[in-house]
Amino acid sequence: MQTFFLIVALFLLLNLGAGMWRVFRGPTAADRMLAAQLFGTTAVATLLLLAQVDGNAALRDVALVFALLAAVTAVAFVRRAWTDQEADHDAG
Amino acid sequence: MTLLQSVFDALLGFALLWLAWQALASPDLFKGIVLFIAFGLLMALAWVRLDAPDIALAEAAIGAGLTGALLLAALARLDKSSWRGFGRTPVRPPEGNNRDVIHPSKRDTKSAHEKTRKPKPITENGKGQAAFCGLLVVSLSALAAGLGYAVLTLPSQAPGLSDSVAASLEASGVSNPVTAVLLNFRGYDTLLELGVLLLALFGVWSFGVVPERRESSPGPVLDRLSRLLIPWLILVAGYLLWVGAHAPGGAFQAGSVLAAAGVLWLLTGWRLDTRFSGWPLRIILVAGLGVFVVVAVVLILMGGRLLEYPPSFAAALILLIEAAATLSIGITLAALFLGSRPETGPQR
Amino acid sequence: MSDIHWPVIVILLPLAGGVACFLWPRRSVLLGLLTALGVVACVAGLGGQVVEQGAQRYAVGGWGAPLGIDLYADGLSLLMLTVTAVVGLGISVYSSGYFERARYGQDRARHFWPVWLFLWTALNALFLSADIFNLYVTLELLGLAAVALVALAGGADAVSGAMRYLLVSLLGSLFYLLGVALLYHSFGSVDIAILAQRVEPSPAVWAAMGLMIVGLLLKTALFPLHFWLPSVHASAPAPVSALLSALVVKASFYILLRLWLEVFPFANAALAQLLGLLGAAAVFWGGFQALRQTRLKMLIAYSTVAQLGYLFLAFPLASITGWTGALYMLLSHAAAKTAMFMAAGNILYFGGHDRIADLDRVVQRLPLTITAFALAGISIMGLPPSGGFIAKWLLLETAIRSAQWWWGGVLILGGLLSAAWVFKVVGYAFTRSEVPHEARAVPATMEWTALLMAVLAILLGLFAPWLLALLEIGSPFGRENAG
Amino acid sequence: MNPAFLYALVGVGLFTLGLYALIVHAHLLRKILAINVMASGVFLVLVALATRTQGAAPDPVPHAMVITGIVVAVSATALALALMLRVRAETGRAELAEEPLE
Amino acid sequence: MMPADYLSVVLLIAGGIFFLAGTLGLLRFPDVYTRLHALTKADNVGLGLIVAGLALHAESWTVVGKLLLIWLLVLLAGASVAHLVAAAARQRGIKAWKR
Repeated sequence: MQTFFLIVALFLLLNLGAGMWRVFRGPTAADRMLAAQLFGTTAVATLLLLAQVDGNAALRDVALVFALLAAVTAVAFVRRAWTDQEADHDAG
Repeated sequence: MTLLQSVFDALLGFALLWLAWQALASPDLFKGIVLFIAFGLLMALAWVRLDAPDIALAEAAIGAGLTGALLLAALARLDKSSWRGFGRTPVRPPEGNNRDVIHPSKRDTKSAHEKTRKPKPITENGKGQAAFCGLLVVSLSALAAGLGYAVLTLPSQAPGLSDSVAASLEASGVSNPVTAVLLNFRGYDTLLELGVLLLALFGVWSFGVVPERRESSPGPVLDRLSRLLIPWLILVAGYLLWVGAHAPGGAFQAGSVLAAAGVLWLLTGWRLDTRFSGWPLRIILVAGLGVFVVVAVVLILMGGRLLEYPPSFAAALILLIEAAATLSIGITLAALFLGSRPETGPQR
Repeated sequence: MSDIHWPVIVILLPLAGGVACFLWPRRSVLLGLLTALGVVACVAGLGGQVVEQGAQRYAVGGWGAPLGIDLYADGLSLLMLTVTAVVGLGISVYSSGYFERARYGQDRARHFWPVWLFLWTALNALFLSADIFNLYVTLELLGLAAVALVALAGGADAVSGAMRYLLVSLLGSLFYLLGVALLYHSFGSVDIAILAQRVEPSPAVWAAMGLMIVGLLLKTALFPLHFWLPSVHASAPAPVSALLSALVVKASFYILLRLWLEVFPFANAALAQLLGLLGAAAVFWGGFQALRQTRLKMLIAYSTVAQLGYLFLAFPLASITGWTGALYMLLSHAAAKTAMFMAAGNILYFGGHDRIADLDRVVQRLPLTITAFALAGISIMGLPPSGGFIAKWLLLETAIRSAQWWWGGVLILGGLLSAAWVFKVVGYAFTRSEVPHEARAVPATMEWTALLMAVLAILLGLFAPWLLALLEIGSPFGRENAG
Repeated sequence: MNPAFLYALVGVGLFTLGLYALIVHAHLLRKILAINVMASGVFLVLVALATRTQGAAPDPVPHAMVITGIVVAVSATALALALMLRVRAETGRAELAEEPLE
Repeated sequence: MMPADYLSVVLLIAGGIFFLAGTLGLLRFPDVYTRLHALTKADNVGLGLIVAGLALHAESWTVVGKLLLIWLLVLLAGASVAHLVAAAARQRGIKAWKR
């Protein structure tokens, strides 16, 4: 069973690698940020799986902090970085 | 199982290097920052794989969270032309050798994260530039190879301090060895480190007061989100502080989660009432360091050494120091995010 | 008296003072000056303790190395603390005049004091630490404080300089920290004394040595890693320039010296010769560039590059007298350079510029300041009876005794270069120029502190036997046959 | 291969990568990112090597050092970013001028 | 294996598939609004399934509670952030994709 958890975790990590493409590609800043959001959720899932693999309950706390902090970064993005002036890096 | 773990490790290691490279080489700064945030996420996973959950917590909160928010806010400000030339009049430069200050009006108005060309190497002329880069790559490869060799030749038995820590853990007042090292065995480092954090704030504040940022109205969704999320952030901060005594967690992790609550609050447009941005704010900012120093002095007056906690009080003293430190770290980091000294009310 | 925890008080007092200045900004000048006096008294207390009881080791938290952190005070650290205390007091007094009424508004003075007292904390903690990781934390505290102080000047030059300085400082610290990591994982301790017992050459130790030396040299600004120093030291506010040149660059040199003597005793002669050569190159390059400068503060900054070079001449000489000479150089340079930057600050304050060619008979208006500059120049040139003379004499003696006379040649040529620029500046101070001065009155405290520091640099030559005896406490350079 | 050494090597790689970027790139924000990557590399070496004894619990001392280091790094980053904005405000560019090569 | 194990395997695999779907959506969909859809729906359900799969193995009810809490927080954050990004994108005049 532990092996299976690890396989799922590995699968998620690969998945994350695929999502990286969207960060590179853009085209808008929001796309990149969304991809980063996906990373956050994937990391949460991976951590929960690893918590079960290693039998280490503390990893769930790490996942909890991740879940909370990902939202803060995203809000920082919407409120600060993605305001009206810098349309230029939406192009490509 | 072990094979799978090795694959996982190798994949993670490769992803870390690749992400770091892409984050640094990307011509678009915003993209670089997003990649850097992703890099922080993966670092946290690496800490988990290295059996360091305490660091993973700190990295999740600081590396992937707060640093990202700081970078995004700074990037946004790089573009704000309104921000320029704040604080003082450049009419008369304060030092004689600053004659050629460029006046605000003459500054070029190019946006900061226009595709900043290709990564721009130091030397300008093409040939010298290529030679320089080539030489640099060669010498840095040599450096990496040398360091790698040095690392690999280390004995495979680590001569660390695990045993001494385990032997003294009983007397330290906490049962999480990392907290014991941070707050007791090497508590002096932590004392100075709180000084570093406070000093960073002194520095940022000394750069001048930035005109208040007009925060647009948060709108119902953000409002609701922050109302729901902030209590949880504060609760989790308290939980991490409490749990730090016997499990991964502690003042830094708790402080950074608290800071995240502050950052979210600031992002919704909330500002500290000017009545509180003078003395009350300052008191909270120095509370962590202050309590630490006061405890140290009291213990010395009672006949002990610097930060020598009597074992029977150790747990309580550590919790006291950590609680104050959490508060200070949280508020200091949030203040650093704000980026400049909040304007105080009518001068006292 | 003997059971007072002086080492701790010396660290905690300026820290508490800094916090107090932050809490009561309106009283910051008073609080700052009181703290400065208190620190000087406490360093004296610590000095008494060390003289009476020999080198002190203090286990923070009562754990003791390797688990805990140890503080260690011997003659070498005491001397560094004393220099810091004396220069620090001078700078505090000077700054109370400089920041208060100068173009720096009330606001700037408020920011100066907490950061300066934190910087002082960092210096004291650094000189007392016996733990290489703790040294990393103090280095960062020192670096960030120094950067914040440089940026206080405002203006494009100072802010760019501060940024460059921050990057260099962080880079140096990271090199150092990687070295710490390798040493810890080789020997299981970060305590200098324990490392000294356990250390034996291995690839990891060589790598650590390389990383730490490069990182610290970068912070000490040894030629050719000096590229960042002149613009930073020249663009900072004058008292800050003084303390950067006099104290901050010396702190990383101090760590380098400790590591070299205790942790890396097997470092081979070739490396020592290399450091000596770089030192010699720094002496010539710095002296030559100083001569070419048109701005007074820039000139003094380049002279710091040169003077730092002398410190490294002791590495190939590697004897107790040689080390003592280098330390004495450090000491007298600290006093003389403080005086010089203060004098430059006075001239700037008075005339609104520091162009050497337009000094316009400033000697008539600021006689004390020009006297201070000239006296400090005597020490920098190494003429008797100044502290600089004693230092050069000790180095020269070692060079001749160890049959490496060419290092002596470097000393003499370097002295001539210094003489050339000192006379150039003093000469212009007597000459009439086209551009008139703005002529603002310079507060008396500023002129007098500059003069006092310069006189101190001269008097150091007379105190030599006493200071040299102090330096031998705990024999930081090993016993006589160890060289 | 022992994962400890794998991660330590990744740390060395990050350190040199960061160093390269720090030297080559002119934009200050990139330099700040580069310093952070370098710091991550150093931290990785510090912690990875602590787990290299097979089967033993990792050494907590480097863990504490790295937590200290992370807080120092975030302080320095915050200061650097604020300073970068000042440089931009004073000179109009978020880059440092070329050092005059004399 | 126990019956609960089979169930948990099924849940975890389903979760993995949803994550994959989310990623594919992120990669393949034509504009930011549709990608938002793909992402938030898929990864929240994906995480939910994985949480459910793991909850079957949880050693205590507190662990189940914590798992649920994490999922709810991600759900909340994900939904709000999606809304904010979409609103910001519309405000900035990014055109929605039309066939």
